[in-house]
Amino acid sequence: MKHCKRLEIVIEQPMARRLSGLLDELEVPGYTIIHQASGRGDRGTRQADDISGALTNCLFVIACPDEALAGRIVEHIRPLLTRSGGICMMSDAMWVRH
Amino acid sequence: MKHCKRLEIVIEQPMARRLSGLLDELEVPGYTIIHQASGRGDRGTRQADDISGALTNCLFVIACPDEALAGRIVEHIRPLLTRSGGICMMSDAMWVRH
Amino acid sequence: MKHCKRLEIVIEQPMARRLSGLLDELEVPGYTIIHQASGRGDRGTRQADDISGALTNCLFVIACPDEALAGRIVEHIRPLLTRSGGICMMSDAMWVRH
Amino acid sequence: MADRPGHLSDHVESLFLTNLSSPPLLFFFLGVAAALLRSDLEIPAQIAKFLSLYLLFAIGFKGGVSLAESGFDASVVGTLVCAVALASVIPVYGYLLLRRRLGAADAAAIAATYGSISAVTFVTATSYLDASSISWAGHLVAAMALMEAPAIIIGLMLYQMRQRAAADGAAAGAVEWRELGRESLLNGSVFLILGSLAIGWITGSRGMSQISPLIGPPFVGVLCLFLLDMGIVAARRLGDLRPGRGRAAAPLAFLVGFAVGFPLLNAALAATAAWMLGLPEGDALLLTILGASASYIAVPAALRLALPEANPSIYLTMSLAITFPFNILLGIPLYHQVVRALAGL
Amino acid sequence: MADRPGHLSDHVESLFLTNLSSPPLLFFFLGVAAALLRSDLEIPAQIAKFLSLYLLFAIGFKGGVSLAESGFDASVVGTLVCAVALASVIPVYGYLLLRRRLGAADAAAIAATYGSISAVTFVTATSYLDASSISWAGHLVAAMALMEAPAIIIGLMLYQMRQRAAADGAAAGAVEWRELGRESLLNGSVFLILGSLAIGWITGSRGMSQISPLIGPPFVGVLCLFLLDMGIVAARRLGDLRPGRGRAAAPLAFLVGFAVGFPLLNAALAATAAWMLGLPEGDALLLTILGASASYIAVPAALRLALPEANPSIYLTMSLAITFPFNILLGIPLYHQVVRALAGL
Amino acid sequence: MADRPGHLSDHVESLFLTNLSSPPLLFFFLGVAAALLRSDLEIPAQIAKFLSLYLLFAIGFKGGVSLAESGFDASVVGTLVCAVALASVIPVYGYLLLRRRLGAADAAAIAATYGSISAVTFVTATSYLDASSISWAGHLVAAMALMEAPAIIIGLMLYQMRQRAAADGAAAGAVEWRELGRESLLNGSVFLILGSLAIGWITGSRGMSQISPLIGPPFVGVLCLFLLDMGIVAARRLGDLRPGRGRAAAPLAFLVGFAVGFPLLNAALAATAAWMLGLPEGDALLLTILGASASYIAVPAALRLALPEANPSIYLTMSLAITFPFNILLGIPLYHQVVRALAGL
Ligand SMILES: Nc1ncnc2c1ncn2[C@@H]1O[C@H](COP(=O)(O)O)[C@@H](O)[C@H]1O
Ligand SMILES: Nc1ncnc2c1ncn2[C@@H]1O[C@H](COP(=O)(O)O)[C@@H](O)[C@H]1O
Ligand SMILES: Nc1ncnc2c1ncn2[C@@H]1O[C@H](COP(=O)(O)O)[C@@H](O)[C@H]1O
Ligand code: NA
Ligand code: NA
Ligand code: NA
Repeated sequence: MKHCKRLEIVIEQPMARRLSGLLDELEVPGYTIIHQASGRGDRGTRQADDISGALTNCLFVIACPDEALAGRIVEHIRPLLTRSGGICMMSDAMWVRH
Repeated sequence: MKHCKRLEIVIEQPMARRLSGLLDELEVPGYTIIHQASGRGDRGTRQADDISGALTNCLFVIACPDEALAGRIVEHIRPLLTRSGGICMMSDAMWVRH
Repeated sequence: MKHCKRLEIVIEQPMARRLSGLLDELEVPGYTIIHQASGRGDRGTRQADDISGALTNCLFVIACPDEALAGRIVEHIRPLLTRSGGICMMSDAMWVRH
Repeated sequence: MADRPGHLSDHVESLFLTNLSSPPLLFFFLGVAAALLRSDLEIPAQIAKFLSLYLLFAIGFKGGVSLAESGFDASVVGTLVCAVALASVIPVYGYLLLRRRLGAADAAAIAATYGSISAVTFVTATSYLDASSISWAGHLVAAMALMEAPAIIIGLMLYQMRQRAAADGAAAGAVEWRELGRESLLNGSVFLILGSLAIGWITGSRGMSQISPLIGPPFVGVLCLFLLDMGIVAARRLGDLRPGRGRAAAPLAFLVGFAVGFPLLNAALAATAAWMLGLPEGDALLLTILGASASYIAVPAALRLALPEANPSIYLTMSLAITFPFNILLGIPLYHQVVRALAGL
Repeated sequence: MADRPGHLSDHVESLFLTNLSSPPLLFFFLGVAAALLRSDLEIPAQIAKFLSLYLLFAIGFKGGVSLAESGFDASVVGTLVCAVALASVIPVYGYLLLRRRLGAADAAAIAATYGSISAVTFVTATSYLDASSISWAGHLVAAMALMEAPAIIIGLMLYQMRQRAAADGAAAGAVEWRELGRESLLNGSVFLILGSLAIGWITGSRGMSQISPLIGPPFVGVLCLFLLDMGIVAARRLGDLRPGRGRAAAPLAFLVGFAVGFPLLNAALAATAAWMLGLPEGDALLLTILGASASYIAVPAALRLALPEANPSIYLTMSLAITFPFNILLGIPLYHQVVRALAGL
Repeated sequence: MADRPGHLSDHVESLFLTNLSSPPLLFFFLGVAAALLRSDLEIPAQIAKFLSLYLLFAIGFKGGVSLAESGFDASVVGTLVCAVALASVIPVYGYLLLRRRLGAADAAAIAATYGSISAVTFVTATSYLDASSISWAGHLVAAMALMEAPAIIIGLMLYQMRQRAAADGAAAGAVEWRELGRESLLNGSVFLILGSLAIGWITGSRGMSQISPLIGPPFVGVLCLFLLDMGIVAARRLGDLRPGRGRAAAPLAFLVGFAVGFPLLNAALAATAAWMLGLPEGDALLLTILGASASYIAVPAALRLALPEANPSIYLTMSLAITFPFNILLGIPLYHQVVRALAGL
């Protein structure tokens, strides 16, 4: 088992493609995306019932063994969150190497 | 980055509206809900394949910078979990302020 | 509140039934599965848009109060991850007993 | 099927055989086989939900249009009142029967489930009647919608009385009546049936001409796909009833016996009521089906909110995995015989 | 509806009544009622997305086939140019009107939303015309698709000019023009309408004979199910406009007034343009509808990428919860009267 | 297309042109264009899954009904045996060809993929035959279902033999034969085709009269929507074959060449077998298509369980992004010519 940082990002569906593009550029080892999430935040309720996707969230989970990279990811997504809203949480975890 | 508590709650779909109402009353900063989850627990298997929603789970993720509020949330949802089943986990995380 | 280990496993959809069978055999207290996740890893991009399920992920969340059992779970799923790919993360959390 | 003139047993046998060999029921068997053989054949959850909404939308609209044509008269009101009466009486004697072997929560939940109805059993029966071109009146759809709510409310009243009597009210969660009323009356399925009924009634045949290409000819094909999914889900639930799984500690034999016997009892009651009301053959069969059928969509959703102490792997499994298959496979032709026999008296 | 010969008010009244009592609109009302009464009736999200794709696929293909039959001539080109002109002018005077009461971002977003179109309002209008068997030309579908993109681009140009003028370009995020162009032109809905239009045009009536069983007769039924979902979603959004929710700090009365008044202004402009082009009744009504309708699928998706500073609970709620219902309930018959009156001059 | 009497090249050219300009294929192109231009047009995943189930349900039922009419005779059994033989031989010589350039796991996986069939290619071919009103027999659907499983089992037997021979059995995961048998025989798609075939056969034309409004006329329209999704998904996969992505270390040119050449080889083999069996034009073309087509739903699902060492971004991308488009765009008319030429001998 190896120590890693767990990043969890909630952002609106239309921004999903831009965020995964950014993660590809930052050469993160990988990421997992869960779609059609609903929720509430400063910008009001998103019931994931609209067709435009503007009121639908998606959740990114990233396991990042390299702490420095985790910091870089947070710095790069901060402006996205400031513009479009959403949240990002970072916590400690152990990564099962296989 | 600011310390926060990460709350993760799994509860059956019919209770989702009541739980989000409770969270609104408690004035939590926000929450994210993932739908149509399946699973197994004391009450047997929920394959998320029924139309009534009684055998379908949903997962709440809450980032809560205010530890006291996190404690209050746990106290208020405990009776819901006792009656309808499901789980709640609380862990430490860092919240990216933007 | 009781200390527990939080296990998070991402594996491809066709392996979901085998993994839940394995967890049943290990008599884990319970698990929650989120379906139709997309992502990227060593094995390339899985956009969850194919019908065979080979390019679709699912995410298991397990709350495990018994640390020894958590270790046994990790040992048993390691060969699955080595063969089919995916990730497993373990972190500390508090479990709300109800 | 050799139709030697008028020989009862041949005729009865052919009724059962035609029903069992109708495409919708054969696809139900296919679904059961898929689940038992652990094939990974599955209809996605949102599709199954939409197919059920389509069936309710179609049956509600058709009911409304034929209600517009037939209009309201005394006999219609009589049928509606009788239906609501059935949905109120069944939970009472059901609860008394169940209380002897089960806890109060489970007894009240099962009583409410069997007092209510299964829209898809009703829909399958209408397509059975259409196949043998026996007419049925639109107001039966209204009767179906009206039978949904009373059973839940009465089932829970019985539970509350028992709780207060046992003076351990504190232990059992108080039933949120306001929540329960809203949930049972404004449940999605009930709302769609009543809404489609009203719109079918307002727009009448002019509306039907615009909508029927979607809800008319394709109806049986969609029913096949829905029953394929029902077969898969019902067969999977069967596993839940075994004592080892979850907390289904109740005696298995009693539960299975009740899941078949109680619908027969209710069918007899409903058929007699239909006979006394002098309903025509098609309407009598549908009223009997409503009595005999048990809910697995609307009531379980309401019970999880109002009575979470009751274990869904008992009441949901009984109505979905035993009573529903029993009713559509054997019940429909059997009750048809009973209705015919009574008419012959 | 008593049709006393030629008396205007009766005739007008019957137009409104027939529209309001058409099945699609009644199901829209049912959806609104379900949401207001907090029933849990809901159409799954992937189903609602698919029903909208079906409607675009159907209207696009039909437009293409009729375009193949009618062919391209000067008047067609004239209508297309006029449509694009409308979609470019409306955001400009819209932005100027809005800037007096709102921030630049919200003003530009609402201007782009109302300069663009709502495919489902257009589709509902075509089914209104079909119901009273008034013909309409295929190239109107092309006009609809062409009106989507210009409004977004012009709305954002206005925003950029304001930002540069206020020399605080740094604060406001630079608009990614490349991303915006791709998003507005290659948006899923626009791409499907234009693609189906092209394929309908290429395959002509031979293609239509193969596809029409899916997109012809069942069209109105599917429209009913889609408008049921729209009613639910629109009624839910109404709650968002109240100041307390999110950051809708703007004056509520102004927003609601704008959401009804601005479409009327645009309808008058479009109807006059249609009159000057001498378009037949059906085409004139559709062009007016395109002017009067506001986007709630393509533009909001583009704006979230290009202009996230604008608050969707303002522009999305205005177009979805106020303008869309206003247009399909009252707008269509009202604009029909205006078009008729102009034709009578 | 000017049909000067009997001039071969014109006739051939028109065959290709009619195929390429049929609505389903044009919507496939639209999907490819949407993905290449990175439009966000997308069919939700559960809808795409349901459209594929609809196509299997429809082709299975139609096959069963026509099997009931034509019945079983020697020639039918001959075709079925020949189909299973094809599905067993193709993986053997396929594996030997592939082993020269690829690892054992990938070679076995691709061999199994190409030994098996693609139900949607078969379905597209039947709609091609229906469009030019060439009849085809129901038992070909049975042949399709029977060709699914053998290819997987034989492909993996070859892999096991190689592993044991290389005496490093320990390294490679033992193939779970029990799991594999269940997975290949009870795979959802195979189960639905065989089940619908059986039900169509039991209920015959009486059943078809009830189901055909759903599976008959709307079939081509649904096929268009499904191929639109296939175009999007296939074009997206093309990106995966480039060496940089994942571990597709194999030579790209060889893989692309194989994905086009191997189907041609199999088509020749199958067409010759059909000719020797003296099958009529329609049946011969369908048998050839089954030989030439490669699985991208059933086999990949089985391989992920039984042979995870094989890299899906090779075998899934080859069958989905190269062979499937090649077969439906050029293959079908090309094999039709081959079948016609052989018949002319
Ligand atoms: N405190 C929170 N915990 C969990 N999810 C949140 C929280 N705040 C916001 N979100 C999610 O992020 C989305 C956008 O948040 P906001 O930009 O604050 O409106 C919301 O719809 C929620 O899904
Ligand atoms: N230990 C656990 N870890 C993760 N999820 C659980 C656990 N226990 C229960 N769950 C989830 O909570 C739902 C209800 O649990 P229960 O009330 O114990 O039947 C289950 O269907 C699971 O989805
Ligand atoms: N570092 C990571 N963080 C989050 N998810 C990952 C990570 N690596 C892989 N995954 C997930 O696991 C799946 C298979 O990973 P792999 O076997 O590395 O291709 C990917 O499609 C992702 O969904
Ligand atoms: Na009943
Ligand atoms: Na407009
Ligand atoms: Na093949």
